[in-house]
Amino acid sequence: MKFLGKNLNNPLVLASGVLGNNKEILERVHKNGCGLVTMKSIGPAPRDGHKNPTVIDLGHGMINAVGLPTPGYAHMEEEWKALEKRNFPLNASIYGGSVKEYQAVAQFVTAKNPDFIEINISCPNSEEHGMIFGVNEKSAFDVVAAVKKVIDQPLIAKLTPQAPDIAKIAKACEDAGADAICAINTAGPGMVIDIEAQMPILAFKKGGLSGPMIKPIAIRCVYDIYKAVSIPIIGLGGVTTGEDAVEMIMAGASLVGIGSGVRYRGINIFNQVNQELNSWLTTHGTTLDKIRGAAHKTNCFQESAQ
Amino acid sequence: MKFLGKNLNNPLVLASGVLGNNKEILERVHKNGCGLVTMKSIGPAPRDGHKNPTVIDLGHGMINAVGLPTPGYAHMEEEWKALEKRNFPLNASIYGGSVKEYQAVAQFVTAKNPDFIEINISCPNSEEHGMIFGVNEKSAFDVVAAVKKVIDQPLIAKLTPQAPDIAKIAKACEDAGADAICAINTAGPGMVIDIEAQMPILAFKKGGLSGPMIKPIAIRCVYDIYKAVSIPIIGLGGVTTGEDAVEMIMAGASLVGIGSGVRYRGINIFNQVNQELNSWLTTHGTTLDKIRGAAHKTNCFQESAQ
Amino acid sequence: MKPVTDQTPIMLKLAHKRIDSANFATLFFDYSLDFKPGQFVMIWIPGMDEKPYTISHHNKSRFGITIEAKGLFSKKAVAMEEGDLMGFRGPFGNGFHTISSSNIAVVAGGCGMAPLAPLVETLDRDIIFIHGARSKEFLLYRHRFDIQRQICTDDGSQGHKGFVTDLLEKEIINRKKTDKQPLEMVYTCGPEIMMHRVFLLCESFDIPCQVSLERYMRCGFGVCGACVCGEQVVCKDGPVFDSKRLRTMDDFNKIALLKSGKPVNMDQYFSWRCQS
Amino acid sequence: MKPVTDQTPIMLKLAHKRIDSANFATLFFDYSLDFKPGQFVMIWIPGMDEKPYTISHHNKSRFGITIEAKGLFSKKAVAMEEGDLMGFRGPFGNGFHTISSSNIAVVAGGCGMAPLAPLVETLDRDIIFIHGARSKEFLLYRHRFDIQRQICTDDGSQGHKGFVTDLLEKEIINRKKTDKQPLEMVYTCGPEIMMHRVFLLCESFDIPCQVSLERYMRCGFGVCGACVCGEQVVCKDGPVFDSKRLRTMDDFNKIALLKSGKPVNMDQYFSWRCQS
Ligand SMILES: Cc1cc2nc3c(=O)[nH]c(=O)nc-3n(C[C@H](O)[C@H](O)[C@H](O)COP(=O)(O)OP(=O)(O)OC[C@H]3O[C@@H](n4cnc5c(N)ncnc54)[C@H](O)[C@@H]3O)c2cc1C
Ligand SMILES: Cc1cc2nc3c(=O)[nH]c(=O)nc-3n(C[C@H](O)[C@H](O)[C@H](O)COP(=O)(O)OP(=O)(O)OC[C@H]3O[C@@H](n4cnc5c(N)ncnc54)[C@H](O)[C@@H]3O)c2cc1C
Ligand SMILES: Cc1cc2nc3c(=O)[nH]c(=O)nc-3n(C[C@H](O)[C@H](O)[C@H](O)COP(=O)(O)O)c2cc1C
Ligand SMILES: Cc1cc2nc3c(=O)[nH]c(=O)nc-3n(C[C@H](O)[C@H](O)[C@H](O)COP(=O)(O)O)c2cc1C
Ligand code: FES
Ligand code: FES
Repeated sequence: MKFLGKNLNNPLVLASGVLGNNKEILERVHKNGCGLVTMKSIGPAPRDGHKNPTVIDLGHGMINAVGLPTPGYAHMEEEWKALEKRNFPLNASIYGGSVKEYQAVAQFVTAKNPDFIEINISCPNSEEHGMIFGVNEKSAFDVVAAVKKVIDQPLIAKLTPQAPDIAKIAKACEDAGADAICAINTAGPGMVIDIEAQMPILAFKKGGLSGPMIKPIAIRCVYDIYKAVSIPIIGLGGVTTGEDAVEMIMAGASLVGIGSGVRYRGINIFNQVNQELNSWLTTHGTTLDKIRGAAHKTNCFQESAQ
Repeated sequence: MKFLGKNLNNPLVLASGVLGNNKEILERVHKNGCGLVTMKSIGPAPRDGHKNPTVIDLGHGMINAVGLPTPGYAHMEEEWKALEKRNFPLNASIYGGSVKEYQAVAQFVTAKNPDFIEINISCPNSEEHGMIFGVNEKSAFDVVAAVKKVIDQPLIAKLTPQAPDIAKIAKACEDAGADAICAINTAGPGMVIDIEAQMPILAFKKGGLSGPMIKPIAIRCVYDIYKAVSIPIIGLGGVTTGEDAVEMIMAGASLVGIGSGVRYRGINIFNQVNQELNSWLTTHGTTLDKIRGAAHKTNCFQESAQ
Repeated sequence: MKPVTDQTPIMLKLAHKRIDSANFATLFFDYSLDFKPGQFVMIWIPGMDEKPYTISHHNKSRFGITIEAKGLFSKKAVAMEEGDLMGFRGPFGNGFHTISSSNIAVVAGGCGMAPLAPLVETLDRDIIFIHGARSKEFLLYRHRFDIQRQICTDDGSQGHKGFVTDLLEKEIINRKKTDKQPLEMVYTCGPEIMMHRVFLLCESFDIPCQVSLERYMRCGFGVCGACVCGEQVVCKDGPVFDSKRLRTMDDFNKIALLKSGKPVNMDQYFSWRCQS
Repeated sequence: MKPVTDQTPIMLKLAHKRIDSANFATLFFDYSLDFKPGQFVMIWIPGMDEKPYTISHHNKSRFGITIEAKGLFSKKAVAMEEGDLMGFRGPFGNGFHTISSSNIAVVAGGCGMAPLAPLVETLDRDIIFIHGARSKEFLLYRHRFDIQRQICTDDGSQGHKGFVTDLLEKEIINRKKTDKQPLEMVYTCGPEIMMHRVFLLCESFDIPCQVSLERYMRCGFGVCGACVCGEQVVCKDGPVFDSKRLRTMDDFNKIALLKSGKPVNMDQYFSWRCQS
């Protein structure tokens, strides 16, 4: 299939921050049935991230505050050298604390020629007192427009469900030149307190929620964004089965991302979801293109009932 | 125990919109171990709410879009007559679509002398293009201040986690004269699509999330609010066990609400949670007052680790 | 197939539709449902609404529901065609508490036969089985049982002209006179006013009974409070209530909540239900 | 007690602390853990950090971990007092694949004895058991086994002065010479450079081996990617890897990721680990 002019084996995407720490593991994920793999978000300066505990499974999903660890864009020559000779499509995720920082990272990364550049706008905006870029239309517009200017690859804007109206943010990104939307980043934030320790479990105290429990939020976001924009959407959040992927596509997604699902079904989840998705399509005699956005159509009953 | 000057048998609260549809069931919930029962939110005009499906269980929580059905404040004389002779403390929840409407409902309800009046500020503000009152500091302040002026009972402001910074909203409510905060209303919103029907399951399409899956969000909100205000907090969201209640109290709650939990353990959940809570306190040789906000204290390790 | 059916709906194809009469149809679905007589499911017609219906037929691989075409939803339901998809959540509710005895009466009024039919199939063959309806056309399942039925209709178009309570009272008194063993349980379902009369009759003769109530429902699992009848939650504590419980339920045959939550008397409740 | 231990941590009281030597202590906890030799748990000291540790002792009601006091965290851990609470998630990882044979060698280096000890307890009594350490003081569990150990130390303070590989090679060659059956499996844990040498030695004699790797970890369950070694996820695919897998792992004894995700050579990795 084609996505923004590139060929992908299938509509599945590895979520940023999950496994994507080196070329070999990205390749393995690709071999296990993932159409497009995303690297761990690359930031402006070396960062260790938070102390542990950083990632905790809650059974119906997980909570994490890894804290955006990164070698820093300027210190990744070897990784990029290895990735030059890759035989799989690559999505490079970037972040920054200011528009300038996003631009600096983007300028560097674009020269390494990934297939797509995804900008993670769920980071605190240092110029606006820690307000997250992605909860504000103006700052989302500004950062997308600034990055778009300096890169050669299609730009994917990755949004946070913490925005009061994610559809408006998506529209601002589209207006600023984004070629696709990726939704959603982690929900919440949440906190889990251990009552014996009398303390939040995560060292950073609060963390983002992911996995099955956030699927209804992700579906709602993709549904709203689909109504608001005409660029394609990577639907992400809580997908673990082929049926979940169908649901995401019916909400309006063109590609379907998987992150936490790796915890529940292993790396082979990509092959499994592809197989389940394809067998669902076959059983129902339909195609991805036909079901995309299907949940937006009203049917005869709806009209008579209103 | 005392709460805002009233005696309660225990720290548990029945969440608004759960069961509280008549005096008899409120009394039964009280008899089953609930310290304070909250009525279904009373609105300005008769309203049927949405068509079904309105409430769906998702296993690790539920999604609902009941649509605030209400007989309308002016049409509830018989209910109030029955409630006059009650032998349990009563929290009356109210809502409106404008500051004027909130005031009108409040004026009527205060005359019926419930023990507390809770204002549900998770409703769309008709004056501000459907923006929810509770996501904006100014509109939250305005509605609390206006209601406070016309009522004789302590005012509890019930907040939505959809606010970008719930602690700021809580502070605005405190500044406007709120006597307590209740957090949280449902999270999300979310959407669940049935892939065979190719349609959102809820008739209203989107709905609020509640139950165990939102507990981390509720805990984070209560934790943040506890830091920001000095009035007491009713912690609510995903509580189903005594341990959950302990967690809520350690985050900073004075009382602990239960709504969806009734699905998972029946009406007797209140007795069960009380018993579990008390036995936890006994085993640990501590009291509610001692553990309240405990998760905010740093310990020796934390200092050495930073 | 999903193992859990009381969460998000499962969509099932209408396997077979049987027209029972001008007003009734029974819809069959091929699905192995965990079930106890008296329980109900929430039926979803996507894009339209979702309503509670009793399971009227049940075996290991198939279940059926019998619907009276009254309003918008039930008319749409009986108009569904084989192969069409409908959503199901459930089963919900407590179901009938069965006792092993042959001194039992089952009293069905109209569509109230639906929940009672699978119950009757689990009971002794020599129970008392009374069946009433507005008229002949509303008598369900004519050939379903190998148990003898005592029929009555409001208009006398079949059987006794009059109420089911006439027949029940006669049976009770007859047993007294002939020194037969008294009834040990009366199961009943039908219009609430009928069930109330059955209840009062049983009370006056000290016979325990079980009735199946109906209220407007939303969640079906005891959370939303739409269906409360006094302090009882009909979807969860019921829909079946026994005499002991009924004695404490002031709202039985008196008060029901409208969709808005407004409590009204039964007349108003039914006239609201007739609006559409 | 919570049935699931690999989600949020369970807090356990330190039941007993045994000082093994100047640098080692073993902490015991009364909890019935599902466990396979070679698996590890994430240990949380609230307010401080959370790190992976192998289970070194295990029975139905108690388990133990042996910790070398090196840095801030491990020093704090061995300083814990009986009754203090620590958090546990796990066990994680694959554990050793055991075979039933007596032609087995177990090669432990320093603290690498920790995961091997419960393995040895499940093996034949006449296996080859080689144990090396920097010096006498670093030799763990002197009186634990009824199996004979061949000891070596870097400084010659006990046993052979030299490396574990010297003893292993001697054993392999000796078996060849004396027509004894060749080794069918070598299990090893210790510094990565030592394990790599054991692996190369085994390769040259066509003996399969299993090694237990160590990387910086966050989640412990194969999601965050912190612990990748080439295309292998150490916390989930490992920590135990067999020869077949090791042959494909270019990063074995070469590359490890720092906390930031930066890949560095093993020297840099260890000097980073020494910073605190
Ligand atoms: C636990 C339970 C089990 C049920 N089982 C069945 C069943 O097996 N078969 C079945 O046909 N229905 C059953 N019902 C009723 C069903 O849920 C619907 O209310 C009914 O089908 C009418 O729906 P409608 O939308 O078509 O009618 P509406 O549009 O709501 O109303 C139109 C007409 O229906 C009549 N009506 C509607 N509801 C009621 C009521 N509650 N009591 C008396 N009259 C009413 C009105 O008098 C009017 O004639 C059950 C209800 C409950 C609560
Ligand atoms: C799967 C697994 C199982 C483990 N099992 C055990 C165990 O059973 N017992 C045990 O004591 N430790 C074990 N570790 C190591 C443990 O997790 C910590 O890394 C170790 O205790 C050091 O932590 P620290 O914070 O005290 O030291 P740091 O402050 O991180 O580092 C200070 C000192 O520790 C040394 N050091 C730290 N980490 C390593 C390393 N990975 N390799 C070599 N040297 C290192 C440094 O060379 C330096 O001397 C295991 C690690 C993994 C991944
Ligand atoms: C451990 C972990 C680390 C993550 N790190 C990043 C990151 O660096 N950049 C980013 O854009 N998203 C990050 N995410 C968010 C995921 O990419 C994804 O948006 C989210 O987890 C929802 O998808 P899921 O439910 O399939 O996990 C991370 C998620 C997890 C669980
Ligand atoms: C079916 C349902 C109806 C609700 N109706 C109301 C309401 O009318 N007013 C209100 O303030 N909150 C309402 N809520 C929100 C609850 O009071 C509560 O804030 C939320 O469900 C979180 O608590 P829980 O996880 O314990 O259910 C409703 C929740 C549910 C599940
Ligand atoms: S239908 Fe919701 S409580 Fe009965
Ligand atoms: S520690 Fe997270 S993947 Fe291994």
